[in-house]
Amino acid sequence: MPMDSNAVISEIRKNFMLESIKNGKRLDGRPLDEYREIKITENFIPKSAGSAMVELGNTKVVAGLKIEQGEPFADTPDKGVILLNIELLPMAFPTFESGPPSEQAIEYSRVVDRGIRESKMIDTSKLVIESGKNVWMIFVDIDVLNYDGNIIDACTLAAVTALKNAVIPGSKLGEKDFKLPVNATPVAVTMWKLGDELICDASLEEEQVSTGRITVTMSEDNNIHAMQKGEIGEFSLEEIQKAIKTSSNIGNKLREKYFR
Amino acid sequence: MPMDSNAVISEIRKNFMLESIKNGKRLDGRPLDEYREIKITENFIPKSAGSAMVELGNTKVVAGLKIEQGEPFADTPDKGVILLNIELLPMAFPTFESGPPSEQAIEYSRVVDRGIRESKMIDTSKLVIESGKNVWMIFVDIDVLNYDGNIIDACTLAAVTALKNAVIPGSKLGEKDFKLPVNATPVAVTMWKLGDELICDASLEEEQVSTGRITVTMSEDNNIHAMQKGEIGEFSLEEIQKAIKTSSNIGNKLREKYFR
Amino acid sequence: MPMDSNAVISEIRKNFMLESIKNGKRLDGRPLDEYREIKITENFIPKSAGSAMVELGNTKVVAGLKIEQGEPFADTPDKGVILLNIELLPMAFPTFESGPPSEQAIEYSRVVDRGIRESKMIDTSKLVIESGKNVWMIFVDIDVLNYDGNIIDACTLAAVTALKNAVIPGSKLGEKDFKLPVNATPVAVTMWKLGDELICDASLEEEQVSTGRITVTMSEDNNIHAMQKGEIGEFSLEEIQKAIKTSSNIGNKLREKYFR
Amino acid sequence: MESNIKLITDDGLRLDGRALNEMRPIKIQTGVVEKADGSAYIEWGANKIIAAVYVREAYPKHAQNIDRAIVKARYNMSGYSVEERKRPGPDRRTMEISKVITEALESTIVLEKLPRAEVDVFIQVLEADAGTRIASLTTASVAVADAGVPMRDLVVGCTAGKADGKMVLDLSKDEDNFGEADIPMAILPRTKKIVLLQLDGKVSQEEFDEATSMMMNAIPRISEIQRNALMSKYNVEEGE
Amino acid sequence: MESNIKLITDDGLRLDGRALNEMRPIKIQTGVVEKADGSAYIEWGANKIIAAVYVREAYPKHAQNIDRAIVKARYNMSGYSVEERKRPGPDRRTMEISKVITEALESTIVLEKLPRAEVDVFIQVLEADAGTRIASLTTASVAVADAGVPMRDLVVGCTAGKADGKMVLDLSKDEDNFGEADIPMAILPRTKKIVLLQLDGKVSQEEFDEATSMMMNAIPRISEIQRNALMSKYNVEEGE
Amino acid sequence: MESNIKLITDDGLRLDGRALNEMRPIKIQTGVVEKADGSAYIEWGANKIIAAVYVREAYPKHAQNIDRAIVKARYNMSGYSVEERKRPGPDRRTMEISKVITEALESTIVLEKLPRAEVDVFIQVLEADAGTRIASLTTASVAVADAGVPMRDLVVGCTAGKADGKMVLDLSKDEDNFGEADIPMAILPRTKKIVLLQLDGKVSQEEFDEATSMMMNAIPRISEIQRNALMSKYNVEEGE
Repeated sequence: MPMDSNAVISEIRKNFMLESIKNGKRLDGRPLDEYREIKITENFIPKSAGSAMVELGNTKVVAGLKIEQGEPFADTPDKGVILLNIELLPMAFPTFESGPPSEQAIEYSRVVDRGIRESKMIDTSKLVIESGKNVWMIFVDIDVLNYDGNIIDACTLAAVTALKNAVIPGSKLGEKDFKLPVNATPVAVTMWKLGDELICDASLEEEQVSTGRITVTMSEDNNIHAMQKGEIGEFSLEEIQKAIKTSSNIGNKLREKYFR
Repeated sequence: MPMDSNAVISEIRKNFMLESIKNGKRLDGRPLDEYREIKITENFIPKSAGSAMVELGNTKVVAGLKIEQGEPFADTPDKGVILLNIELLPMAFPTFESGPPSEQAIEYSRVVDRGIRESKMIDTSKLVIESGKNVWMIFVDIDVLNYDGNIIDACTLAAVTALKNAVIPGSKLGEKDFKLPVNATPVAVTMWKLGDELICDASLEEEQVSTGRITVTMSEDNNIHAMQKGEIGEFSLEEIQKAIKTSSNIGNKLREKYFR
Repeated sequence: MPMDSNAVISEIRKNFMLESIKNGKRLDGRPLDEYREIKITENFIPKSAGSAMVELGNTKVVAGLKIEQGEPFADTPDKGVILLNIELLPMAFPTFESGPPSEQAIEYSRVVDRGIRESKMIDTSKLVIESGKNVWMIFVDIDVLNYDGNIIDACTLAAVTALKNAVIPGSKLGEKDFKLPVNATPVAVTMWKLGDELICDASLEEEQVSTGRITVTMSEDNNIHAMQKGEIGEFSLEEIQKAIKTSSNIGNKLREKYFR
Repeated sequence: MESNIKLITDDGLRLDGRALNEMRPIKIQTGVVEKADGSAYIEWGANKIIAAVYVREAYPKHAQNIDRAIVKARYNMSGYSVEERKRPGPDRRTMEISKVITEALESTIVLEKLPRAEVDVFIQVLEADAGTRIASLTTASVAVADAGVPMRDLVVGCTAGKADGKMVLDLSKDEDNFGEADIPMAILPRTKKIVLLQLDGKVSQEEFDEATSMMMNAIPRISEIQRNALMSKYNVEEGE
Repeated sequence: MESNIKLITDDGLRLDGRALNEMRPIKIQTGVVEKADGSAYIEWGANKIIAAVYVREAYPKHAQNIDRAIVKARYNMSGYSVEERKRPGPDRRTMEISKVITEALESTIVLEKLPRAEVDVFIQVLEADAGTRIASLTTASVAVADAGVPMRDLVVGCTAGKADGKMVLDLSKDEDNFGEADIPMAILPRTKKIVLLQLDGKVSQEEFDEATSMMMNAIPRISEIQRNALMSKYNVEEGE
Repeated sequence: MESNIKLITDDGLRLDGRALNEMRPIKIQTGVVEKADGSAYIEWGANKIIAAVYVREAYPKHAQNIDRAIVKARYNMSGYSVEERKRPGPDRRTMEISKVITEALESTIVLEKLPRAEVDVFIQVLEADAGTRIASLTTASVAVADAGVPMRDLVVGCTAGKADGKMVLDLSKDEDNFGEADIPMAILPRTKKIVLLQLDGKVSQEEFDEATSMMMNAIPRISEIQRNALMSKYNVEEGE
């Protein structure tokens, strides 16, 4: 969660926010588990192998794929490689800096990556050109252009959309181009604790007031594939169980709406 | 242009300098388009494959070449490789720092490199040992030992001299050593705007007073092969056209004097 | 020698220390050339190819080996490779920082490495799998966990112990595992100048008061294989000659006690 | 730059059907990065570039100029923006571009109006298709204006070059790769002063004059698109 | 995570002979790094990890929080600690682990009691054998207490996971590599609040509940080992 | 260091024709870097090395020593200075050399005379041909003097070593590569105190004594060359 001393929320507004949430309603009028307007622009970058721009309210991210040939990892000679990287661009927020990825960017990348990897969305064994020597490498680069909260969910939506559209350039090998083989549709749902409540799709100012973040990524098999408690703060086991149920419900809704 | 608060030019001296230049004469007595004494020491580094020390007044640079075998770039399998790098050594000026090259050093490197590359001075297609696999790589390293202005012209002179003397170590392949094939002699001429005038071969204090820098690199074909407007400041189209003519004239003179 | 403004020794204690040493006795009661209690725990890291924890009083270091296959250096195609690296972990002392190795860590690494290399302790010509292509590479990583002086001697002891126990995993090539061939037992003895005296195995506070450090590494052939004068300070030739004699004596004793 | 590929067809048109002095379509939109003080997005042909501006007190204090603003533009490319995946972070080419863009902006911002300030201009190339540096500068200058930074004029960028021996306006990717020269230039339309100029390739003095006159002719149109982008924002705001 | 290897034998035991809900042996010792303000060493199965804590004024001054402490845990692996030699320095995995360990410790340290301070926690994994992050956190929390830093409770870490379709406690290296899920968790025993939780693999909601209940049962034993380590130090000190 | 190559000919001379205790020619010149406070250039055999010194207030302020100067020597090699092209920037070898040169200079500079100051010594090896570290130190110490920094004495460096079983003075490149030992040393001629000493290879105590006595004999000559370089500058200046 980015810190910006100029943008710190006043105590009055913070209390007002918590009071409102206690009564089941957020400052922008949303119920606790409702997402902001979601806008997905598929194939936003025509030259990439697959891409999407995702807007969650003012949060704006772009995912783009490049697919190249390369050597597999030594311990998985019969699997293609997926490399996912989130850049929190310095344009996205006043305190984000240029340079190598921050701990925050790395954590976000790894959580998004785990959801996609562990749900077995992509069958990487179908990305082998020559065992142990040459495989398709999928670079999933995700840029955060404007930061207004809930980056993990936005980036997962963008990456999953881009992967679903992706085309492997088989023609470079004298074969046919083919669609990336997709087996599952993971959806990450992140919740924040504000007072005693859990809310979904926090805006930046809600993130700044929250005391704990929990992400649960599930796929249509209704299994949990990734979880991550983030930020300072603590959860009871009951809260975690509630978060899992919420993730299951919302994941089903989003999958229905955006990935049919 | 290096900034040094201790060395900032007083307003009085600055006005005196501008007044003098308005009258066609510089503080050291030179006319506007005249270079300081140029001293070129060829083969300054006998162990290198080609080298030169160039002194432009107090500005002092050394260019040295190493020629090694290596892989060509994937998109030019039938061409050798020239890699040119300028180091603004921390010894050369009080505010220069150790570490990776500054933006200034990179800009200078790239301008010098473009003049040499685009004039087709070196026929890199003659540097191929085995197509796509093994070519001669020419490392042109240029060290700035003392910074007293006009680095681009000094470095171009040094690099061109070193390349003209260069010997390819064919004997390492059981063949004969041979001179690097040279087809052109690019000369960079950089001009600075002081008041409404353009001057050549600025000293450091002239650089510090100037409002704009323009480099024009031409070869004996009288074509322009590289241009670079640098630093804050603006030029009219007429000033640019004048700069091109000056570069053509001075380039011919320098070529006549140093590269016959 | 690490500097810590909070831990700087008071003038009174410093003078007391120097006075005591002048009289042949140190603040902890040791004679000038006596080591603190040495504790060597062999095979401290069972999963490594060889390891040792060495404690010199409160100074605590761990050396561990990894042995992998790799390419030899171009200029020594018929030799295996030994790479030795000391990490002054930030936990070991208040002013040690995370990040790339400091000048101090690099100097220590290189001095320990030279003693081992130049004594020809390891016959690297026996580590070749395929000439010019594949050799055994021995990574000797040494971590300093607590810094209480005399790191070079402690690290040399740890590295030498770990190498003496090391097993080359020949079984990975379908052959037998075999002990690393060892031909010598180098011992580094470092001395510090305090007043006009030389002392061995300085504690941290003795290091902080000293005016010069000299390391002499010898093996059972009674030849000198590495020397290093370190830190600001100066020695007379007589002091150096005395240091060599001390190193020879102590080296023999330590070799007798720990490496028979 | 090699000219093995035919870039001008027999009827005198370019491979993408444009006339020699025809620009690609340009679209600019402001206010696209909500957290920033100013921002603009440009589509110039297939180029897609976003620029965002933050105006703040320079930090640390000793880096401040007490009498004027510091400007820092950073040109950055997304991993997916070019043919081969671009590794994150600056390289020598992007550092040079950042420098010339910074200097062009510095030449038009009224630096004395913002003592002690730093104007940070972040440029992200999402999709690259020839001419990104001048498209970046064109949109960055709109973003700087959108942030309310005082400027003497908006900077307008443009390229010309040589393809199959002919001078052409606004190089395409193929013309950039296989043509004989590339001349990016940026000017302040009001005074026609040049604040960015680079050249690489091979052009005679006459060809250079032809190239600059082509660009000078194109500049008013680009300038108008910039102004409309800034205006439309104010119109909308007034309408609310 | 692939399940090609049989991880549970026919008599319902694991490859190392443990029952499904059986922990590996754990030993903790304090005061192992003399220069540090606090330290602790843990052997958890074959894991060997050392943690040392320095409490100091945060530096530089503008990085201080005037009303509370900053906590920075750094998880680092020795070159010889894993199968293939680990290059020195942080990588993406260790940076993520450092972050979640830092946040777990921040959740229990009474930050307001140490305004302007920085609590630096250095963790060195000397030998790694599955579960290093929770073993690190468990020993780091003892080291923080050893340094006299005020805490609401000691953090206790633990893992559970899925192997051959069964939920198992405290994953072994093989179960970590070839099992179907890995769930590291850390709690404050007094309130049973969760301060670290990660999961990767595939588990149903019921399996998740089984895993957390296994871990909740194991926590008091680990907590006792932590307390004994801290006590024994004081006993010795009293005896001196 | 391997001794497969014959380094001493049958008539007892070395491959380059020198006697066992013969130095290569040395030339030193001051005032070669105009912008620096002091500078010197040395040609020692085929070695070509330049050193420049800046004396300034240490920065940032908290890095200052209130009672004495900080000295920082940086030994750097040009890309073309050695057989295989040297990549720019420090490596482990150059960092160690920078450290021992810094410490040797610190041992002779009267640090207390320059409180709060930093003495930056930049050394650039333009051409390397064995013995660069002691040639660097020898010329750096002249550059420091040229900058007017108070010194107790000029440092003089020298090497000796073992080749074909014989002790030789001032190793050549071949003797350095294929000889049996290398002993760089630097002293303050006035007191004969040693401020730099390294050794690698294999030498007995007697051989070590022979090496150091060879070097001690050579030192006055080098010292004189240093002094002449500094003098000639003043002579010229006076003459102007």
